[in-house]
Parts: sequence; structure tokens; C-alpha cells
Amino acid sequence: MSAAFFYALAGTGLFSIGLHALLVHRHLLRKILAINVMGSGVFLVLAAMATRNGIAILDPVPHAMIITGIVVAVAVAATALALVLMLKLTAETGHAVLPDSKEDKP
Amino acid sequence: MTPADYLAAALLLIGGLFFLAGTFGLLRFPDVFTRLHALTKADNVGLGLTVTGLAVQAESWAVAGKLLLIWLLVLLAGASVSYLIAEGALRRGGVHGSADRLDHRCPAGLGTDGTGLGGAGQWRSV
Amino acid sequence: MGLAWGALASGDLFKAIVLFIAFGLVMALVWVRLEAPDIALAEAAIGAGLTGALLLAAFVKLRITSPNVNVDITRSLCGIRSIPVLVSILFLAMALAYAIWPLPPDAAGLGEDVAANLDRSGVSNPVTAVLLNFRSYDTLLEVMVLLLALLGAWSLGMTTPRREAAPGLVLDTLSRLLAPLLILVAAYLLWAGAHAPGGAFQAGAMLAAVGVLMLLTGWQLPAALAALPLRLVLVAGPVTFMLLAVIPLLLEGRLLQLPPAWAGCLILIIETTATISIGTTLIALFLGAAPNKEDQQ
Amino acid sequence: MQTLFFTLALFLVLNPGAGMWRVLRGPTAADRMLAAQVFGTTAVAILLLLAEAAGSAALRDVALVFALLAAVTAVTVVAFVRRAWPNSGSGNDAG
Repeated sequence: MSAAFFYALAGTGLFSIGLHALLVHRHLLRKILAINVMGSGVFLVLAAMATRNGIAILDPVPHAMIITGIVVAVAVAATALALVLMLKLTAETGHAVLPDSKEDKP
Repeated sequence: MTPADYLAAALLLIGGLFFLAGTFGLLRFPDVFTRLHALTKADNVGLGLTVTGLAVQAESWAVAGKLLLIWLLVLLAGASVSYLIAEGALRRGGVHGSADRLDHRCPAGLGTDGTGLGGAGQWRSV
Repeated sequence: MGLAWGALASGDLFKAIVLFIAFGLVMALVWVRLEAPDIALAEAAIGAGLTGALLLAAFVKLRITSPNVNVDITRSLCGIRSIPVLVSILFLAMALAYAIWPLPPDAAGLGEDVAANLDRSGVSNPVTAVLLNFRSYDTLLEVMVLLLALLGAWSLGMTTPRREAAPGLVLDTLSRLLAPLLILVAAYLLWAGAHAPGGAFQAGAMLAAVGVLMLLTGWQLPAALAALPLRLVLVAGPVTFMLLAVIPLLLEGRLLQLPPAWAGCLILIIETTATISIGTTLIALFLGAAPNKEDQQ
Repeated sequence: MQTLFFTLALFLVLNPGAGMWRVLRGPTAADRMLAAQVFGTTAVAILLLLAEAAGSAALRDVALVFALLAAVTAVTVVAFVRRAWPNSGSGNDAG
């Protein structure tokens, strides 16, 4: 069992754990954590695949893709968190806007 | 192995020992403040020795300087953050590791007089 | 993996978030082990640092609106109903492992191609070359995604209940010492990105860390900068990137075709503006709501 | 020398592994933060050792970023904890 395979396996494990948590837990913040963990699993598989070709030259394309992916994951997490806060507010007040927010808000 | 290598190896090993001691302190000590005590020793001295050990055989002064910068950064941040953690723990009344119990017994007001001194007095009186 | 499990399964949400940050650190070490220091930098800066800060901010806001947030999270799917989920997840995990198993241990990736064309890209770090020259379309869209996320967060219009405690002397001094250092390191990472691990995203994350630090210690965006200047800074990176993408389209007929002679210089321009924009975008995401002038007064 | 570096790095990896117990168990948030701070410091030490062992100077940059961001993250956590349990502190510092 090569190191690359080991890391790829760990990646699938992470993905599965994340998916499990995503399905089982009901709290939305925890679901966001779960999605992030799933993403990490995918990145791990990608990076493990990048180390497969020999020892001399690493494949930089998956690396670049992973960096892109990490940034996109942060963007997704931030948007999701904003949505969660909004949902919470709606559930508590019954309004979709804050009571003190201005009318000219976009 | 040159003498510098021996020196570096010795320093690194002692640094490793300090980290080990810190981990033991983290696991074995009874409350937040004693753990803090153990950990700051481990962090600052352990990392300091590691950095010194690596700097002894660094290839250039720039590398040694960067190592030193990293250590100073960790020192600065560690000291400040330890202070903040201790202060927070004191305010919450987290003495002897059971903040929750204390909170239930005395839900408001424990250590909230705002000054560190008053908090410390509270700490002694508990 | 155990760490991830702990992060996701622990009853206390605050504990879960701390564990998640620790998980990010471990991931960064794993990237180092996989010889991907670029990703390690990105993971440490963005994955662990900023995602953690965002999660904590959301946690605190939820806690302020409803103090019992820690109570209702432990209620999750349990007992007999969780068994089918568990079984299907195990099945999926085995299927994934089975899918990975037959992959050949040696596969010809694109490493040789990238190495062969590296001298035409204007930079010597292969990952930067891929990000900003060979596949810069992805990166352009990625910057756009960040901007779109910010627009989404803004259009939800959550104003944060800002109740800044006085930062205190220690926190204040620490942030005053750290902020210039962070900016310096951001600039260093940006510059080093051409030939060593580093680059726009890592540097942008460092800038965002400066902003988070300053916001936490009670700094507020001056009202004069809040409206138009902020927005201009936010779009400066994407617009520069787009311009440099479109100009080759007009001149040579190909989108994003950087002329090899100028590529290094152009990449540096793109990266610098992108860094500033990414940093600002991340800070704005951390803040959560569009700053409007009424709030400032 | 190489083996010493690698052995020490491996040994240092085990340390936070043990410290993880404190994060899981630690009765207060302060304990968890403490343990998280140790993770950061240990990670810096590991990275420095690996940088020397693997001879890649880039890892030293990673360590630098780690050191900075561990500080920022810790400050974030502390500041938020202070805000999240506002009844437990009156705002003005001892310092």
C-alpha cells in the first residue's frame, strides 16, 4: 500500500465522516462544518493523486485546483453562515429583515 | 558530525523534552492556571531551544534571523494569549477546573468586579 | 480523521469549532507531508484561520440572539433511525475506496508539461504558473466567486449587533504589533509567490487576518471610506484581472493569453490587485453586512 | 542528523495527539484554547524541523505564517469568547 493510496483512503474516510455528519446532525452550523470536512476529504484525494507520478515531478495542476477549491470553500462557508443567521432571525422574529434595518437596503 | 552538530542535537533534544513536559502538564495538572504555567514553559523554552538548535547550523544569517523572528512572534503571541486566557478563566470563575459547577452555584457576579486584583482575591477565597 | 470525527460529533458547538481549527492545522501538516507547501499555506491561512473566525463570529451572533444555542444542537438524529444512514455511508465509503483501489500507482500527470512550459509563464513556481497563467480562467472565476459570496452576504442584509468590549491593553498592544508584521508577511508572500510557495490567495488571507484583528480590537471602518472607496477596492482585483484577460483577446484573439515576455510583470500586477481585493472581500465577509453610512453615525 | 530531525518531528506530532484529550475533555473553554495554542506552537516547531530535514526553505515560510495565524486565531477565539459570555466580564481590563 503506497503512501498516495493511504492518503487517498484517508480522504475518502474524511468525506464519508463529513457526509455522515451532514446527514445526521440537525444544527446548521454543524452542517457547514461537515461540508468543510467533506471538502477537505476531496482535496486530500486530489493531492494524493498528484503525488502518484514517480518522485521527481509533482503535478502542480491538482495543487492549484486545491487552492482554488479552498478559497471557494471559504466563500461557500461565508455565504452559508450568512444564510443561517438569516434563517435564525426569521425563525425567531417572523420577519425576513431586521427590525432596525433601513428601508433602502438592497 | 561537527561540534556545532552536537550542540544542535543536544539543544533539539532538550527542546523536545520541554515539549514532552508541557504535554504532561497539560494532561496531568488539576486546573487551568497550573496547566497554563506548564504550557508556557513548554512553548517558549521548547520552541526556543528548537529554534536555537536549528539556528546553530543554519546555512545563512538570514535563515537564522527568520528562525529568531518566528520564535519572537510565538513568544509575543503566546504571552499575550496566555494572559487573555487566564484572565478569561478568572472572570468565569474557572478555578480548579470546574467552571460549570461554580457557575451553577453562583450564576452571576463571580469575579466580575472588573479588576484583575479583585478577581484574584476571589480566586484565593474560593 | 479522529479529529474530524470529534469536531463533528462533539456535543458542544464551541468545542466543535476549536476542534475544526485544530483539524485545519493538522490538514496543513498533511499538505506539507504531501509536498504541497502552497496548499499548506493556503490551508493554514484561509482554511483554519479565516473559516474558524467566520464560524466563531456566526456562533457568537447566534448565541447573542438566542443564548440557548448550545442546548438544541445536541438534539440530533439518533437511535434506530440512524442505522440506515450509517449503513449507506459505510457502503459509500467502501465504494469510494474500491474506486480508488485500481488506480495505477504511476500515472503520467501534467507535471512534465508544466515543467516544460514553465519558462514561458514568467514565474518559476509551478503552482503559481498554473494558477495565473496556464489555467488563469479558473482563478479569474474564483475571484469572482469570492465577490459573489460577498454580494450574497450583503444582500441578505444582516447588520451585526456590534457590541465591542474595550479590547484592553494587552490585546491592543498585541494587535498593534501583529498588524504591521502581518502586512509585511503578506507582501513577502506575494513577492515570493513568483518563485516559491506563496501567492495572491495566501497574501490576501494574511491581509484579511489584519482586518479581522483590527475589527476585533474595536477598529471601525471610517465612514468616508465605507461606501464608494470600499467598493472600488473590492472590485479592483477582478477588474484588473478581467482587463488583462480581455486585452489579449482583442490583440491576439485569445482570452487570457499573456505574452511570455511580459507575463511575469503582468502576473505580479494581477496578483497585487487581487491580493488587496481578496483581503478586503474576506474582511467584508467577516463583517457580514454592507456598511452603510447610517450605521456609522 | 536527518534521522534526529525526523524522529523529533514525529515525537512532536505525538504531543498534540495527547493534548487532544484535553480539548475533548477540558472542562472549560479556557482549557480548549490552551490546548489549541499548544497545537500551533508545536506545529511551528514541527515545520521548522521538517524544513531543515527536507531542506526546503519554503516550509520555513509556512512556519512563519503558522506562527502569525496561530496568534490571530487565538486572539479571535479569546475576543469572541469574551463577547459570547458577556455576563462574565465587565469589559475593562486589569492591564
